Amino acid sequence: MSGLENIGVKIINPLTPQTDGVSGNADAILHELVALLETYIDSGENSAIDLHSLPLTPTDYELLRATLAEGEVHANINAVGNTEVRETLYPGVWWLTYYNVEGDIVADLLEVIDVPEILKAPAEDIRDGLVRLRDLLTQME
Amino acid sequence: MSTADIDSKHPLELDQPRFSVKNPEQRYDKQGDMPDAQRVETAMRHFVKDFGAVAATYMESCIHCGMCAEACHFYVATEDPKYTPIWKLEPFKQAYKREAGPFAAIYRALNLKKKVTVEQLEEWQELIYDSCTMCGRCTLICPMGIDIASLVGLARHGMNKAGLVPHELWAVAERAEREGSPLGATPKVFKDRCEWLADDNEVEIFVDKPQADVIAAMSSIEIMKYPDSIVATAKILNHLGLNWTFRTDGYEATNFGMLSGNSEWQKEMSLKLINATIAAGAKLLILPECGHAYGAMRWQGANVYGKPLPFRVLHISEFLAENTKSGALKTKPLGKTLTFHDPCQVSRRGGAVEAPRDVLDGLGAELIEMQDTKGVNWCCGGGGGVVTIHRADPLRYKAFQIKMKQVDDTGAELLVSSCSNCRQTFDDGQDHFHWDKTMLSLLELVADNLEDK
Amino acid sequence: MNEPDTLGASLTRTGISRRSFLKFCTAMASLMALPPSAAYAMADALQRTQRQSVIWLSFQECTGCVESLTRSFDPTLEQMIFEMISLDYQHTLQAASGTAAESAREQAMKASYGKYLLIVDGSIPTKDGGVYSTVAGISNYDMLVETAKGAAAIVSVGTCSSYGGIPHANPNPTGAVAVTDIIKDKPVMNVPGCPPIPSVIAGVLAYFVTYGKLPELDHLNRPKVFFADTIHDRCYRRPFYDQGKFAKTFDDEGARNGWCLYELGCKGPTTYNACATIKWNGGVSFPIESGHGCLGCSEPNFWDKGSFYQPLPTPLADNAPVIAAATLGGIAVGTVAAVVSRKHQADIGTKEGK
Amino acid sequence: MDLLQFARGPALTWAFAIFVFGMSWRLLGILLLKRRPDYSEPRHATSWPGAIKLIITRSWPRREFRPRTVFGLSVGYIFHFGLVIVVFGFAPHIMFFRSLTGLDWPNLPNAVIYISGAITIAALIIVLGRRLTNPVMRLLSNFDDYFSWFVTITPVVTGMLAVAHLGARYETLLAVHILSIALLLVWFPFGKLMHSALIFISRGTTGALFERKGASI
Repeated sequence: MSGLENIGVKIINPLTPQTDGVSGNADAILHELVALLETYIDSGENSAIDLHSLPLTPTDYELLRATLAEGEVHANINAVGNTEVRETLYPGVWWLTYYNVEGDIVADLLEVIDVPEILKAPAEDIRDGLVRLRDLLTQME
Repeated sequence: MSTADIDSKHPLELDQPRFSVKNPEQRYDKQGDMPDAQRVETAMRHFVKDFGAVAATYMESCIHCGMCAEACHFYVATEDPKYTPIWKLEPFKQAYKREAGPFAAIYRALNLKKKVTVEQLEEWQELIYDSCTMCGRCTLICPMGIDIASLVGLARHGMNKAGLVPHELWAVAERAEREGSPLGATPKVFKDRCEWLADDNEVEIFVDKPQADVIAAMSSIEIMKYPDSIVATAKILNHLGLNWTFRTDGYEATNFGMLSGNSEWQKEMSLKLINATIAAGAKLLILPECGHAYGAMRWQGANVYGKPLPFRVLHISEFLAENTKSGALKTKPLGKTLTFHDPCQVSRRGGAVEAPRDVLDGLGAELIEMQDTKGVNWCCGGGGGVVTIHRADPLRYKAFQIKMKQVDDTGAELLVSSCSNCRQTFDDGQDHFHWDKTMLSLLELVADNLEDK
Repeated sequence: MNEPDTLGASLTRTGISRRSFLKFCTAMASLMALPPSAAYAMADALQRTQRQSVIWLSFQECTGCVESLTRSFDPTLEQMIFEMISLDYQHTLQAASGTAAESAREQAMKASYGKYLLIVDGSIPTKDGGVYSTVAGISNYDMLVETAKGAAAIVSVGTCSSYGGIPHANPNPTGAVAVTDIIKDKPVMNVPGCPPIPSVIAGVLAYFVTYGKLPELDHLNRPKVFFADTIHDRCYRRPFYDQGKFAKTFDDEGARNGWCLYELGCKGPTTYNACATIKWNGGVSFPIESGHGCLGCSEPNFWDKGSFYQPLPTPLADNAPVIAAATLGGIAVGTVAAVVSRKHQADIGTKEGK
Repeated sequence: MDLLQFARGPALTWAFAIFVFGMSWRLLGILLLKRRPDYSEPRHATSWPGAIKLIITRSWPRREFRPRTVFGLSVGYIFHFGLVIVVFGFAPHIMFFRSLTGLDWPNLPNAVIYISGAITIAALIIVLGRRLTNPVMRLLSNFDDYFSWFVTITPVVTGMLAVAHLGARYETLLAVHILSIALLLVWFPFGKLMHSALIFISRGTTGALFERKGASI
């Protein structure tokens, strides 16, 4: 035992939660999602909520996770670290978690959209890919 | 103002319930014909002159909390803020800060405290004299422990030098200085009185024995208005079998020099009594039933004399208490309820609080204490020379009502005190309000109830 | 390097996918508290724009700021900023040296005059004609004035270029000053810190590249988005401060319990920076989390504000000699005042005697 | 030099200097004035017990005076106690004293400090209201009374603001708080705040003089 665990330097508690650990922000986010879904259906307008912009306690997160749960789609994008794209139980509501190479979260978003932009192959990349595939075939020939 | 002027303008009022002299209606009084500027200058110089570390401490300490007002009978009776005890010293506080305080130089340089004006002093004459009996009740409430009464005494020194004393007080003091007694009790008058009193009452009254163990003094109020006190004193001293005497070269215990604020006259008056006592080779000087006389001789006498006095000084109540406790004084049981009015200068400020109570205990009287009693008893309103000042009468009567209520509340049959100045204030108040209570003298009460030998 | 070069083309060339780029934009938008939709707009706009020409001048400095930005774990999102810019001159990073290096700077200035972004780290010595720091025989002062002329905006990276920093510390032998002390006619953004947090440097650069202007600044020209709150406001130990629970030494019970370090001289309450939220080393921790108080390194004159271990509300000077001297003085004056008063009283008495 | 550096540095140094200078000046200027010997025969040979007695007992009014003074006294006591709690119980203040004197003592929980601070401010406002409305106090009051009130409440208010981070940046609030202390220290020896020292001298003097005479204390 190094004894390091006795040094209490990692007490992270940015919020002073209520006794049940809920700040009330999770609830607010769920209501916000309802409003955003309504807008999407009415006008087709996309939107997103940046979870880092709100103070959330671990309990808040658990509550969000439990309420939104897992939908049908779960994708991982491997580009400068992982990006996790999960559909929630409510179609059109996506939970996107961006990690850096070390595995720390750099952005955490809830998006209201049919397909998250980052899942789509960008047109330029498609063109580039085509070029590369052609080149490869040319070389093979 | 010549002597003749004083006597014609302010004739003695010997047939009033209290002694005084007539005074013309006036806002304030001035003596002499000093220019105003010089008056102020003189007042301040003499106020500052007597300033010591003690008075300076007091002047520096006031926090303007206003609590002293709640202890003052003049404020409580009128609720007029100008009667707040410390306010009565305002111009003197101003003068002190400007002339003698540690920051005096700064105050003067920046003119932060203005020079006191003669108008201010004129206005304050009423506050310093008419509305302060120097009873010291405020001293007991002051959270800073400031002895406001002693400061008023100092302020009176300055006022006196500037000739800004109420006429009656000044005239009385002047008469005392000139005649040896403020109320016309000249040595001749005194001696004559003693002689006819001795005859009338068949009691031996010693006057001018060259040698005696005990010297008794009287107050002029007693000599002129309550001569029974002279008889009572003689009876008791004779009852105790003491070698005692009155002395015509020193019999007057009142000190109007002190009351009016004239230190020279105060000294002269005190020295008469001191020298007479020493001349008789006496070991004890008994002071009469007079409040300020006690303070003047018991606590200031030695300081006026410049060294410790070669004899003891006792107030008559202390003397009676000593002899009651020793068993020398034998009295018949009184069997009545009574209440006792503490004379401020003897009790609260003089320290003779228990002595009269011991005497009353010896008399077998049932003492019913007033609501606020002993050291915090309310002043009769006439001390400090106030009872002599005519224009102060309405104010004094208001304050006296506090006293009447206090006495009435006890339900006691008799009212006793041991100060002839209180007594004449009570008599005057009784007369004014047609009150049913008559103030009795402790001394006379004892003398009347001596056990026959 | 001088050809017009869109960022999109540059990304393709270096093999960075557009998804990676979108991810970078999302992370930067989140970091700078921009609305999430801004990430797409940012990505879209950046694709098409030319790479921003940047000239980076290092003056009287320790290279800590550059280290902070470049020596993160590789490859990081922060480093992607280098893909977004055309770093035309940076004497630590560039391959060229000597005359070639200086001509690169001059060429970049000429090519993008009025458009390039000037980044400065290090303070500028002004004493003795600026001889204390020169590059290629040109004093820092002259180089700054010259290069600033054609800059669209200037970013002072680090406390030295923002406020003068450690070279500026008393007695400041080189007469070191901040960029803003010299350049008055250009928009200057200060990104202070010794060094600044790498994400903060990257974030503000991304913002400039995207929007072509500096983000909103506070009274000390700092980007509000990172410097609006104190370390103390965001500190995870703040609840202990509010409860009055303080560590008294670095090894007492309070320190072990992770209590507030205020009494140990933490400057968190007066230091405006994002350390407590963004943290360091890829979000691992920040000084207070490691058990040491904040030094206030991103504040002006932090070096001269008393010991790092002196609590904030205590007097800075040693007042004991002053207090002793003043007491003696007061005793003397008070005695004189009393003597004067006594004499005054005695004089009145004598006068009276006459 | 920023405002906080000025406050913690030269402002405090000067304030301390003026404070001790003024205190010793004023106290000696009073205490070294002449004292007359008292030749009268004392009723009690030792008078110092009277000084002690009055210093202690005058902290509470006699029964006879209570009905008429209870309100003013209560408010006075409340803000004096509040000030003591806030000044000597708050951890950063203890640090301040420790840096000056080396003395250390345990601090009170911050919640207690905040409540005391709020009560103190409320009591001080009542005190001012009383001074303005009570005819006696109004008559007696001068610049000293109002200014002393101001320099007393200001540090409490600025301190509360600094703790709550309200109204300005913390370093500004802290600087203003320290500057308000400096102002208090500078004014202290020259105004009525000196009563904190004079109260013992004044009470003790009267106590000793009266004990000698056996007069009521």
